[in-house]
Parts: sequence; C-alpha cells; structure tokens
Amino acid sequence: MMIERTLIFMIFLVGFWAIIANKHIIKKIFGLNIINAAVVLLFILEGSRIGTQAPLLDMQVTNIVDPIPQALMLTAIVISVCVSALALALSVRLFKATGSFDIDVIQERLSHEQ
Amino acid sequence: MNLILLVLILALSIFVIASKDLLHSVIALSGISMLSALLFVLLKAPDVAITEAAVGAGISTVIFVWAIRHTRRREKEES
Amino acid sequence: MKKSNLFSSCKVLVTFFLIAFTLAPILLSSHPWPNEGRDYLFENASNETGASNSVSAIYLGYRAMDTLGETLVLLVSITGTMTILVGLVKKEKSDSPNTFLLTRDKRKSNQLRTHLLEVVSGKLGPIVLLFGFYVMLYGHISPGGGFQGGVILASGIVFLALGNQSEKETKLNNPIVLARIEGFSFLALILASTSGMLMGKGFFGNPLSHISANFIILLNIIIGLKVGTSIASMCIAMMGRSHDD
Amino acid sequence: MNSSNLMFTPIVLPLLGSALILMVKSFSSRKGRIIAEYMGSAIGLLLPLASLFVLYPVVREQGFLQQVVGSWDPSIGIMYRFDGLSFLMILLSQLISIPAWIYSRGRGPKENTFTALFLIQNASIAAISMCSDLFNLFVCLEVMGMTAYVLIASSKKNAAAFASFSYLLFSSTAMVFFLVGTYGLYRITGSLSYAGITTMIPEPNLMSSVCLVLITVSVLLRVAIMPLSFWLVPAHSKAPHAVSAMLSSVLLKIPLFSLVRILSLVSIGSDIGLVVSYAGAFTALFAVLLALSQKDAKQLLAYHSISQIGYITAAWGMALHAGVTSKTGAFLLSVAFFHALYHAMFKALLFLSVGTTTDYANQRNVYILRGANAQLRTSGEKVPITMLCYFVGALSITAIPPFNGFFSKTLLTYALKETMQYTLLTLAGVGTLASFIKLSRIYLPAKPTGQEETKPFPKSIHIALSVLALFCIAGGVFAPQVFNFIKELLASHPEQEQLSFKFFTSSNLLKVLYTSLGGIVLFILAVSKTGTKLLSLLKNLPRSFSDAFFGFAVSIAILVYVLL
Repeated sequence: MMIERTLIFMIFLVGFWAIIANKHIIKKIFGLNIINAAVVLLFILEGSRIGTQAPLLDMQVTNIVDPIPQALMLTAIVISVCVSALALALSVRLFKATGSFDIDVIQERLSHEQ
Repeated sequence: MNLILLVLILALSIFVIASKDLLHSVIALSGISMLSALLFVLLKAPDVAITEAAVGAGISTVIFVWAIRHTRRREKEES
Repeated sequence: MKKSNLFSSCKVLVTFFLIAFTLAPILLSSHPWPNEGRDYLFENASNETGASNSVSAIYLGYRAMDTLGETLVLLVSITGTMTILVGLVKKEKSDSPNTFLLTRDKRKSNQLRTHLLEVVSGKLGPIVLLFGFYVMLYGHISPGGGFQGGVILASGIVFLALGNQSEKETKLNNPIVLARIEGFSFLALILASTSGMLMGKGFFGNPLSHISANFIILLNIIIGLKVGTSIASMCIAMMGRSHDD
Repeated sequence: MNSSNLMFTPIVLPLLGSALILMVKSFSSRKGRIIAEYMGSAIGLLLPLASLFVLYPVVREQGFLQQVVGSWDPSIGIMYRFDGLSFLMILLSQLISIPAWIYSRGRGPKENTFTALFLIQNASIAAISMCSDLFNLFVCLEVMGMTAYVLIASSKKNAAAFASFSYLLFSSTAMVFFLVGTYGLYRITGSLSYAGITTMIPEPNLMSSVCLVLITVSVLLRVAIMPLSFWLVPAHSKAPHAVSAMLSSVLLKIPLFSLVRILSLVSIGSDIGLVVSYAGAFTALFAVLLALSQKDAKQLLAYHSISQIGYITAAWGMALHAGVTSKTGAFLLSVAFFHALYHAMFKALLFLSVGTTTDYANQRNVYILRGANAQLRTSGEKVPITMLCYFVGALSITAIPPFNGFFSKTLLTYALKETMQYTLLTLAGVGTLASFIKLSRIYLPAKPTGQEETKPFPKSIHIALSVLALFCIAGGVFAPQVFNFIKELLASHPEQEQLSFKFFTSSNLLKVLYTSLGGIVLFILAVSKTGTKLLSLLKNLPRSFSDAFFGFAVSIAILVYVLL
C-alpha cells in the first residue's frame, strides 16, 4: 500500500522536475501530463481500496469501489488533455516564430519584438 | 500486479524526461497512458480506463505527434 | 555566467524539495478512505437517476455541472487550437504540402500513406463509427458514455477521411458539416440543461421525471455528437484542411 | 420560474448567447453572423443585468439563495449559493465586460469566436462566484483560465503567444496542486462541498492545513500577489486591449473573492488571511517601484494592476483575519470589494485609453512618445476624448479627490489604520503618483507630425471610454451610497448603521497633498541620474521561468510554516 503511494509520489516528482528544471517547452508539457497522470492514478488507486467490484449496480453486486473519484477523474483527464493541446499549439507557434524550443531563448528573442 | 505496472510507469516517465528524441518521448507517454488504462481496469474503474485509453493514449498522442512533425524532432544539444 | 547558473540550479533544487516536503503528507497519507458517498450511491444511484452505471449517474446526474464545464473547456481549447492552426497553415501553405489529404500529385511524402492504410482505414471507419455509437448509447448501463463514445466517433471519422480513395469529400468528413453538427449540439446541450428550469426541476434537472434514464441518454447523445465532431474537425484541420471563413 | 431558478440565469444566458453565435456561424453567411453576434451579446451581456435587478430584493430579504444543481441530495450534488458576494461579483464582471466588448467592436479582435469566448468567460465568472463545491470550483477556474489563454493568444503578436503559454503552464501546474488539495480534503472528509468539508474537519491537523494551503496558493496565483505574479505582466501587456481590461479588472478579483467562501468557514482561514494581507501590502509597494522603472506603457499599467491588487488583498486578508461574520471583518471585506470595484473601473479605462493612444501613435515607449494627443488628432479624433478619459483614470488611480479612487483608497487606508500595512500602502500611493506623472508625459504637447487623415475614428472606442469615465466620476460623486450598498449586501447582521466615516476631513485632504508632493519629489528623483540607474537595476532583475515556480514553492512553504 505504502509502496504504491510512494511510487506515485515519485512519478509526480519526476513530472514536476521536468516542469521546473527542463528548459525545453515540450518537455515541460510532458511534465504537466505526467503530474496529471500521477494525480489521476492516486485518486483511482485510493478510491478502489474500499471495495472489490466495479461500480455497475447489478443485482448481485454488493461491495463496489468508490465511484466518485472515478467520475471526477473523467473530468480531470479531459481537462488535462485540453490544456496540453492548447499548450502544444502555442508552442508550435512559438517555434515557428523563434526557431527554438528553449524557454529562455524564446523569451529573449521575443523581448526585442515591439 | 499493481506494483509492476506502477514501476513500469515510473520507468517510462523517467524515459520521457530523459530521452533526447521527442518522438520516443511521445510514444513513451502514450505507453504511460496505456499502462494506466490497464491499471484502471484492474482497479475496477472501467469508465476511466476507456477514457484514458481513448483520450490519453489516442487524442493526445495524435496532437503531440502533429506538433513534433511540424517542428523539430530532436532536442538540440547545447552548443 | 557560471555563478548565476549555479544560483538558478540551487533555486530549482530548493523548489523541488520544498514541494516534495509539503506534498509528502498528502500523497503518502494513509487516512482511511471515506465511504459515505459510496454508500449513498450504492443505495440510491440506480433509483434516483435510472442509470445502473453509477459513474455515469454521477457524471451526468449528480455532478452534471462539472460535465458542462468540461465540455466548455474542450470547446474553448479546440477553438483556440484551431485558430492558431489556421494561422499556421495559412502561412506555410505554399512551401510544405506534406499533408495527408492533398491529392496524390501534390503530396510530397507519399511513402507514409500506403495503399494498405487507405484500404484498411476506409473499411474500418464504419465499424469504428458503429462502435462509437454503441459506447455512446449504452453509457448508462455499461462502461462508457457520451464523451468516450464521441472520441471513438471522432477516430471513425478520421479513418473515413484517411481511407478516402476517390479524393472526394463525403458528408461526414466535410468540415462545414462537422461544424454545423457541433454548433447545433452545443445549443442543444444548453437548452437541455435549462429545460429542467422550465419544468420546475431546477437547473440541469431531469425535465421528465427523476426515475428514468432518458435524460442521461439524451445528454450522452448530445455530448457524444459535440465531442466527436469537434475533435474530428480539429484532426482534419491538423491534416491541412479547415472550415475557412 | 421561481427566484431560485433565476439565480442560474447569469450562467445560462451568456452560454445561450455564445451557443447562438457559434451555431449561426456555421450555418449562415456574413450578414447573418453579424446579426447573431449582436443578438448573442445582447442576450449574454444585458439580460444578466436585468436578472440581477430582479434578484436584488430577494437577496436583500433572504440573505442568500441556494440550490443543488439538478435538485439532488445536498450530500452528493453540487451546491450553488447566491448571496451578496456573488451578486456583487457578477455585477462587477457585467459592468466592465459591457464597455470592454463595445471597445472590441472598434479595435479589439473582431472574429465571431471572440464574442463567443468572451461570453463563455462571463458565464464561468458567474459560476465561480456562486459555486460552493471544490471540484466544481476547479472546473470553473479551468474554464475561465482556458478562455483567458485563448483570448490572450488571439493577438497577432508572437509575444502574446509566449505570454499565453507562460500563463497556461504556470496556472495549469498550480491547478494540479489544487487537485492534490482536493484529494486530501476528500480523503479526510468524504465530501466536496464547502459545508460538508467544514463540518467534517474537527480541529486543524497537518494534512487538512496543507491541503487548504495548496488550494489557497493555487487560487491566489491567478490573483497574482507578489511571489506569484510572474505571469501577469506579459499576459496583461501583450493581450488585445479589451482583453487586458477584462483580465486586470475582473479576472484578478473573482478568484480572490471566491476564496472567501471556503476560507471564512475554516478556522485556519484567519491565519492565512493575516499572511496574505502582509504579502499584499508588500506587493503594493514593490510593484509600484517596478512600475516606476518600466518603459513600456502597457507594462507600466500591468505593474499597477499588481500593486492595486496588493491594496485589495491587504484589506481582504485582514477581513479574513477578523472573521468575515464579525463587524470589523464585514467592514474590511466591503472596503476590499469597494476598492476592487473602483479599481476595475479606472484600470479598465486606463488600459483602453492608453492602448488606443499607443496604437495610433505606434509607439509604446514612454520615454520616446510625446504629443500623443496630436497623433490621435491626425488619425481622425476630433474631440480629445481619449486624452480626457485617460486623465480621469489617472487622477482616479492616484487618489485625487473628486474621482472615485480617492474614496476607495482613503477608506481602505483608514480601515487598516494602526497596522504595518498602513505605512506600506501610503508609500505605495506616493509611488503610484510618481509613475503616473511619468506615464502622463506621453500627452505632453510636441510638434505635430504626419498628415491629417480623413479616416473616421471608431465611435465604439469613444462610447466605451466615456461609459467607463462616467463610472469613475459617478463613483466619486456617489461614493458613500455605493459603499453602503456594498456593505448592506456583504454584512450578515441585519442591523447595520450607515457609514459614519467622513471623506472630506482636513486630515484626509492634507494626506492627499502630502502624497502628491511626495509623488512629485519621487518623480524628480526617479528621472535624476542616480534614480535612473537604480531603477534600471530594478528593472533588469533576472526574471526567468524557474523563478516563478520558486515563488510558488516558497509561498506554499511559508504558509505551511506559519500554520504549524
């Protein structure tokens, strides 16, 4: 149990490291996706501890897992994909404008633009 | 089983960050999504699994590949 | 230069460890998971919403407002992405026609689009579409639902567009038709959400009665169409064609 | 339709308008689109005002309206609560968005999708102001953020794309932390609604405090107080002017006041409030110094947004510290909102008028641009409305008596008397004056250049500017009434005495005089040689991306440390 949580924590930290330390903007978007995936994993993993059956309410089902985190995570997954789609479109535009993926280089080159 | 999948996801996420080839990173990211979808099935969350497989592994990979196709595939070495 | 590099990497490290230490108590917590919500849903979800898939019951019943917000996020993000895409495509239309949909002689990189791809995806398209509709319509009793079905629908439409051998547009992969379906289903979604208000059931209330799954099925269809068409039109725009205005 | 249904109209009507626009866009020709656009914006912008008018007596009598979306059981559904605060927030967003939209007809982005997105943004603001559910707040904030990113990027400049990208990356990362906080609170309490969470937290323990801190800091990031304000300056200065006005007047304040709903219910909210209040006061001072060092006109204004939001957060935090249900707390909260409302008016006015001027003069550098009014005249403006409106805004923000800024700033500093924030805010007032003298120099007369053009000046710009300038002046004239209106809506006690505070006392007027003198002295110092050197030092402070995250981590750590 604890090991699983620690693994998810490590996944989260890997993603966060990519966001803060990597200068490559696409890598930053990868990091954003990874931390989102980590949170989704955490919600589902912990929500499934209290039951043993999928939350489809038939007659013979007695002990379902918590369906609330699942419904929340459906929304969270979609939002994260939307965010990364927009971020990618923006980064393609930035690449076309500056010819670089490095965030500092982009910032520096665009600061000369009026 | 959960543990194995989580270790694989961790390994893949490190690969995503470390790889110099962006296309490899994208494929690894889509691998993360597929493995999470598998994990969600094991954790009795079929709805989330379908969404993750369709959206995480499908759509977002398409967008990433499109973006890389329109820009540059390899991360430039510092010079 | 070197000194400032050292300084900034120190800052990154400090950021990393501060976040790690503050998040550790939450992410590693072993506080028992609450089961009040689960128990309530186990007792009532099927009776109150008529959906035996309790995730669907939450997604389109109890927390339908979140779903509306999610649909809006998708709408806004795709609108934004398309705007940027159209700008980019217009700029480079002249120099690099490496798109999938151009006619054969204009295509630069032919080797990526083989005959096999065209035949398989063309034949697979209708089947994927059918599967998408199944997932969409049966969302209230089995895993799946409007959103997932819509994404599958979108991939079906993209398959049809890819396997389009005669280079002619079919109705389904015509961006204008897609945009029309999208606009119509968005309006339908807003109207459906307000219909409860007129019938005295409140915002997002089920206008007919509380015990039937009709409303969830309706919302599933609307959301499925909306999501499917908008994602499909984004993918088609990425392949180099768009609904020009 | 009963009144509890009516509370959803500020969300539904803008959505309906935008749906109409998007649908007609795909079906109809050019003419139909324009008709649909005007109809949709009438539905989305004007009708909510009408429904607010109907809702006002209900809110005054009942205090609040609440309803679960879809009328489910409150333990599982999403609770929406319409009270005085939501009323005021929606009113604020409507009052500013109407002139901003009118302005966009003249200069701003004119695509159909712009209006549709603008309306969706308004709907999400209304939803944020009402929702009492953590996860729904997350979704609504994402909708609002997403529209903001797209609207910023709708500018043709590439720097706008970068501004949008950095805003996006920074705030989406913060939203993941918000999600982590939601996870922790759900795990402890088994509930997502504010009411459920607060009844289930018996005494603050480590985990619940950290969760609340994560949520607070992630939301405060959109409010952009100082360690979290990296994204604001590029975003606000590079966006199209109508969008800048909206961003700075409305989008900064809505998340701040939506936080009141949850923080006022938990006991650690008062400690968080105290820390945030100090941060706000320091922000007000530092941002003004940074503003003084800028050379780009819109960047200067963007730093003033940070500074003014610092004023608001200083009062807001003290309100939370005192407890918003207590008498002083309610007073402080109304003062904070009072300043937020007036700031929205004059900042929107300033962004629009300065934006127009710099666009027509084709020069944004305040050191180079001179004789801006002559330039405006050559491009077809007969009456110098733009310049007059700019001066109304500038006199308001520098708190010169007949205009609205004087009243809100005087009341705000009065409310914070005998605290450390008072000194900081007074000093910030001096800096504000100095930097506006600097900015006003763009209108100094200079030799007219260029030929007279016969192109008519867009009327919509003049309408938008005059409406906002009228707001500023009327806000000054009716200041006590406006304040009492806000206070009655925010106070939970029915027996409320009228405001006994006198604005035009000799000490207040003297203070204005001293501040003005100080401002002039500071301005002279700033343009002197050493002053310029010091300011350019300040301006060239390294600001990179990782610093933004550093600020984020540090603010989380400080709050956690204070709470333990």
